[in-house]
Amino acid sequence: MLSAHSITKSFAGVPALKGVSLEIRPNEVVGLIGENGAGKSTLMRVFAGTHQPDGGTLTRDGQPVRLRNARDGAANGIGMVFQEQSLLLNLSVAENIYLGQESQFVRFGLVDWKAMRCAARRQLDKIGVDIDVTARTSELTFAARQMVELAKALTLEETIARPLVILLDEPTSVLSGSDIEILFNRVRSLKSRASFVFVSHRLDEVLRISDRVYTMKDGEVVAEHRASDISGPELHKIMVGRGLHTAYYKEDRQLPPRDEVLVDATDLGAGDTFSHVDLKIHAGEIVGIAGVVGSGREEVTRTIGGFMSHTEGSLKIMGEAVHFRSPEQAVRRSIGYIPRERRLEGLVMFLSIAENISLADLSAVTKNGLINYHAERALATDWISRLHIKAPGPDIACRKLSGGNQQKVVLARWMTAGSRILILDHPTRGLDVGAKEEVYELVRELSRQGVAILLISDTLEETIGLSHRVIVMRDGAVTARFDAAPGNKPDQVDVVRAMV
Amino acid sequence: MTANIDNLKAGGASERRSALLGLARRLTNKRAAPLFVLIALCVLITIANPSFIEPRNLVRIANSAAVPLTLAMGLTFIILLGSIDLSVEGSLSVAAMVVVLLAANDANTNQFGWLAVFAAIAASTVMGLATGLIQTMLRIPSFMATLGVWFIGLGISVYMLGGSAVRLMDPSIRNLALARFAGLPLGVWVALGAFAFACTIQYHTRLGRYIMAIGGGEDLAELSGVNVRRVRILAFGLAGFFFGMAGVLSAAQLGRSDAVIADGRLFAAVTAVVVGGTALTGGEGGVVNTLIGVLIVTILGNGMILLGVSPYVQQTAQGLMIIAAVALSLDRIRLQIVK
Amino acid sequence: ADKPTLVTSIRSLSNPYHAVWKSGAEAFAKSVGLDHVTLVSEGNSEKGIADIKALLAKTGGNMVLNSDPNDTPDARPIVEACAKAGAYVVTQWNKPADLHPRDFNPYYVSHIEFDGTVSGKLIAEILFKSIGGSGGIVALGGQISNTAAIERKQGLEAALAANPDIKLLDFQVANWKSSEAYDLTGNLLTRFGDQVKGIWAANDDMGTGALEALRAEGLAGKVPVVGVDGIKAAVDAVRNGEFAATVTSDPFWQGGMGLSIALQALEKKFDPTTQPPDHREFYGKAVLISKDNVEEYYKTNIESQPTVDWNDLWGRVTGPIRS
Amino acid sequence: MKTYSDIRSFMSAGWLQGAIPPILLVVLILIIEIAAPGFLSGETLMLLLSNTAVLFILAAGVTFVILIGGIDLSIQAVASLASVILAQLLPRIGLWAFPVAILSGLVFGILSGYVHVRLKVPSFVATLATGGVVAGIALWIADGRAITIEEGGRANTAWINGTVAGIPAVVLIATLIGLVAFFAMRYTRFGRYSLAVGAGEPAALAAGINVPRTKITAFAVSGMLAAIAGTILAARLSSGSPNLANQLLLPAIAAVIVGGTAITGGLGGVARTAVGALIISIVRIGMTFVGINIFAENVVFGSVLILAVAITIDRSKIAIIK
Ligand SMILES: Nc1ncnc2c1ncn2[C@@H]1O[C@H](COP(=O)(O)OP(=O)(O)OP(=O)(O)O)[C@@H](O)[C@H]1O
Ligand SMILES: Nc1ncnc2c1ncn2[C@@H]1O[C@H](COP(=O)(O)OP(=O)(O)OP(=O)(O)O)[C@@H](O)[C@H]1O
Ligand SMILES: O[C@@H]1[C@H](O)[C@H](O)CO[C@H]1O
Ligand SMILES: [Mg+2]
Ligand SMILES: [Mg+2]
Repeated sequence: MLSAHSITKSFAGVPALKGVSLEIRPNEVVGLIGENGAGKSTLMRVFAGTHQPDGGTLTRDGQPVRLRNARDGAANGIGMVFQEQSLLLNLSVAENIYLGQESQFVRFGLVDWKAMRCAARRQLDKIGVDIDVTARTSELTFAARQMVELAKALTLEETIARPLVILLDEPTSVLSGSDIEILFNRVRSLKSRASFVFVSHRLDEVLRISDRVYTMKDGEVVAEHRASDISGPELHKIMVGRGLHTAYYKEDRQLPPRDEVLVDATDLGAGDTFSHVDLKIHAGEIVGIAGVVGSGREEVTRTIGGFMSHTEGSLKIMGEAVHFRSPEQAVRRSIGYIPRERRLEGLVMFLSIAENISLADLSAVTKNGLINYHAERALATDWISRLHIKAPGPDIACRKLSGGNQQKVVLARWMTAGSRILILDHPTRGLDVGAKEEVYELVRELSRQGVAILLISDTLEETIGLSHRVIVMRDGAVTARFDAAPGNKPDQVDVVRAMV
Repeated sequence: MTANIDNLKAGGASERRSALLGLARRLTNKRAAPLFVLIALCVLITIANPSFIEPRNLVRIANSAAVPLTLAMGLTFIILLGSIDLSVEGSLSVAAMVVVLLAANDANTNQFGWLAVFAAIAASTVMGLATGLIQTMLRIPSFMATLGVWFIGLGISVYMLGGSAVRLMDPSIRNLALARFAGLPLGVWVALGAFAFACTIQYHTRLGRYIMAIGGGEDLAELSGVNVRRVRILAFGLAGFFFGMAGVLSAAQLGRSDAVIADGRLFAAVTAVVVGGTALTGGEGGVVNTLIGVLIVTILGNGMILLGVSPYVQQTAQGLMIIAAVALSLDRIRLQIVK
Repeated sequence: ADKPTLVTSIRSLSNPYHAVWKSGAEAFAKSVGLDHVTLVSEGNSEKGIADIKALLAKTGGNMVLNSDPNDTPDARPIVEACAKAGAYVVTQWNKPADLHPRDFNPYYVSHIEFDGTVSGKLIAEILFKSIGGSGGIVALGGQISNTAAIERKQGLEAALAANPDIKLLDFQVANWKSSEAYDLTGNLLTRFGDQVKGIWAANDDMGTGALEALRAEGLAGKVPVVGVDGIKAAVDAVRNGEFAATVTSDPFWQGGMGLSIALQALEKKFDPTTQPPDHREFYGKAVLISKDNVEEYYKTNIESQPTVDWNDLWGRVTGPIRS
Repeated sequence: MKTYSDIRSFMSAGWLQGAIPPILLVVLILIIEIAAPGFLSGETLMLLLSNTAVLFILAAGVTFVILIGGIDLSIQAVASLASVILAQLLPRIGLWAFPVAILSGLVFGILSGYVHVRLKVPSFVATLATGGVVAGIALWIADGRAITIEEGGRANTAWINGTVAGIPAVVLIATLIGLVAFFAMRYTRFGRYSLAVGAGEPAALAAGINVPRTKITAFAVSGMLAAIAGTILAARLSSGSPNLANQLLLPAIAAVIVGGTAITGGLGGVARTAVGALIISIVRIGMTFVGINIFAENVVFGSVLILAVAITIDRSKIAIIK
């Protein structure tokens, strides 16, 4: 129905797709997996028309097609939910859903906004979510935005009579379990009308929803399987090249923390976001905070990171009372922050790897107050090989790296700055299984070196697996504390009970 | 099985908080702030000099605001895109030049009447479209494309006018400034018409929405199938249309046109747009904001004369007031990054 | 030797005053059959000076320059550059008080000004008379730091001192621009209402802007206006009684005569060093245009190109410049 | 070894893109020489350099602000104020007038930065407004008129108008300022922070950069360089005036952008601005040299600006061209 034949695509001479052939058949869900940077998103963008291939052809229903832009894609019944969210935060939900397709609501040149809102509401009802269509998108949670994206892709259904192809690029990485179920149910019920391509780093999900699974590696399709013929661990091995570690979270390497207390919050509170939080983090200790959106855990981390100021209680960093007014003050106290929104707060995307690594502490590469470019590049080259960062060199702009590699650059920055306290806000979001494993290894290593780590993560498993202790928050207050020594990890069910 | 916990529960606490937040937001609604600044300004000036609220003065304010308002309508669309249009003065002077040279005037024998008005607006619309084409085809920043067009437009009017000031002698066009309807000069009605038209474009058409979308994130708008290039070209054309109207109004008011007829209009217009609360980064604000901004700036000028502020300190006073007005009225919660 | 180039340097071509200046220069150039180049500074002193230097380099100094420097300070570097290159120069309107033609013999031939105090006073008196010798007026000044603006304002003040029954309601600045004058006049009418009996403007651009604001209120012709420069719109307004008067330095004469003086010096037709001081720095004769002489002025200067005897170098000298 | 890797990075950093503005410069010079032979003489080139000095110094200052993603529209008022201060003080305190005048630029630069950063007023409007305030102050200090630097004062400004080893002093001053600015941009923390702030403010903030300080510093540099330009202008014209630097603002910004610095920030630098300033003055002087019809001058200038930017900007490093 839609197929790619020997598609090639390079960015500035670096190949991202090296002759990919792949086929999407009517009424099926195709899984697409591969490490970060394997070329999955690039391939999807070629299907959607937002990237033009350098070579090869696309065929739709056997006919070759040329898609010059997203509009051509849509006209061919191809819709996409992008990996990085593509909603406009300054527009309302309804306006976003029908952006680019308003013509159906136009009467005498004017847009009938009411009709559009009704239609948008219908779309959202179809996927079973209740979101105010007049709300500004910036006011929605990440997960809600993802559902809006899906609704938006599905509007093609109304205008295109042919069977559709809906491309879902990591739609689940920010969704909760229940939302994922809603999504999957919707995908299943739409299969009569559309085919889907589903990209995810969660192999179990891929196997659950897909009929067939393609595996990509370094810009090529290296395997194709019927989902019923293969297991998760087998897929993992094909993808990463080695077997799944039994001790995924490296619990065997979890050492007991040291005595020194690096972070000591007493009765901490900030406005109406959280209050009465007591939190001690020792050198070498990983403390995970569990909690739902709105529990106040984000704000706790952002307060310690210097993005917000506390209004109650006290905060001591390495024994000294502090009151941060900017992240700079936190950085000067040896605190490093790894944000969930890598593109926004993690890296200066247009600067090079070398420049990003040295950014938080230029003293490592300055001589007599002047930046030594040679030393800076050498430092970056060193990190690139130590952390296995996949990049042609230290001068490459970070925006050209895949998510996992970007994350490693952020980590390298804080290691260079000698941070003794690290705040990890969803550190593995969007990373492939292999990359995740490497990040876990790094986190363990940092912990062994005596770094105090505060962790918020996508999954409870990760939180429990990595942490020495787990704190649970709800409605801005701490509701439970669990010890999580190796071999004595708390049960997920108990943790969830304290969360809701 | 991986349990994903981010959003297991979003009810309870967050709902309670969002009600609270909503209340707080309403109390501190910064979006309405420019309106408050405007009202406060009017009250203060009235206290200092009650003739401010005399109907005659209000009519004069409306008259002074007519050209800046029309102009700023066009500029607003460009700023909503996240771009800037420096060609304001060039386009305006071309329109003013065309209208005087084609209508009855004292430099040649043309007498095309209202056709001259259409030609003037068409000329400046074409200049706008050309600007849009230059910007999108050559892929250069609007700042430079429009700076270039500014010089070109000015050069064309200087050439066509031969440096002189040509009088506009067509009585029906002059009536824009001289005749009144319901107490207001016709030019003011035209400006209000321009405002209504701008509102229609912004709030009721695809073009208006696409302009907002591009300002909010050009790459994302493109992913949604918005033809960014076309929208940009149309937006610059639309801006040119408004600049053209403003040029005609200017010529009608002053009864003549010279090449510097638009001198100083650009920065005044940008100031009005920003004071009204439209963000220079694009995607926030709109023509209603601009109406308020234009009124603030016009009334500030009017007020300084009414209060008898010495010309020696007017520039300083105006600078300080503008800083105060913007500082008071910008919606800083939305505008995280101010550039 | 090669023929010298005639060079005119003015602020811009976008105001009527300098446009007429340029036509005077061209009329003169045609009469002597030499090449003529016009330079405009667009209000940018650096550009004005740079352009002159570029032409000095291009002509190797074989040129004469008639310059209305953009601002007072520009005159010194212009004169210095000309003297260094051996070009003959006449400046008009703007020069620092301590810059003198005699210090750059023989190249800095003359400097011509028109006594702004006299013009400002003259039009003020006519304005006062036309409103019957008593009542309120408002005044619109030029760009604050400009010499002509300062002098004309002084003239106004002198006239006010001599006419205690006239009240200056307010003095505002419209930066020589008609659009600013238009808005200002509306605002002043609000503040003073019927008290405004007349409007004094430091130039005709502002005066005609004020006139249009009056017209919008139905007051054109009822509240008389005066200005300086004698631009066509102002002369028309004098003819139909909306302006009481305007006074002109005759830019046509300025544009041609400045070149003529410099060219005759270059051609050694006279020796600048032996000229009396009031040929080196002098006030020219301004022409008053009021309803008494406006029809004649219109015929000779507006309807047709004025005829000037370009060899009558010193015919309009009215005396040395006050310092 | 070190130089080898330097060269390699230079090559990989897209040196061709960096070479385009200088190539354009050379091409323009050749075009003018062909159209008006005699242009390419040592004398005219020296003239070109000295006439570019003030424009370049102003543009170099504003480059810092543009790199952090802002704009500074107050520079011509600040330069004029400095000229007035210099002219007023030279007779009283001699050479000390220079540091005082330059300090005024620093102060008003910091003020602009402060208004922009602390009051969160967009720099476009903040500097437009502070420019108005500064212009008012200049008018007040100058007592509403141009102030001539008399004979006595001129002794203290003569050095600016002189030459050293045949090279005009202004050219040397501009070169020195250019070098210092270049090194500050490339080799100091402040320079690096400026780039980071311009290229990604939230990320720069999260990396611990003091964003307000960096921004205010950029405005301070801009104000200070504007004041230096103002004092040079005053020395060249032997006078200070509240309008002295009028009409220099847009050419200065144009020089920055024509050089290839992104108006959106985060990309570019002072070396590019030097080339941009030379392009602007060459086009200007070239038009006079070639004898372009005075009525066509603006049209030609505007068109060349557009074409020059189209040629010089590095689109691969600009996310979205707005
Ligand atoms: N716009 C771009 N410019 C330059 N290089 C790019 C661009 N987009 C992608 N690449 C490169 O192409 C390769 C494939 O990237 P792609 O985003 O398709 O990977 P992916 O499989 O989707 O990875 P992930 O799992 O991290 O999402 C990577 O090496 C990436 O760095
Ligand atoms: N976080 C920052 N944000 C912005 N500018 C900074 C920052 N830190 C330093 N600078 C700039 O760099 C210059 C040197 O800073 P400082 O004297 O603090 O260096 P230092 O004490 O050697 O730094 P460090 O604390 O990194 O060892 C300062 O003058 C300042 O302009
Ligand atoms: O128009 C102005 C004034 O009227 C004055 O005559 C000097 O310069 C001219 O440009
Ligand atoms: Mg991807
Ligand atoms: Mg990914």
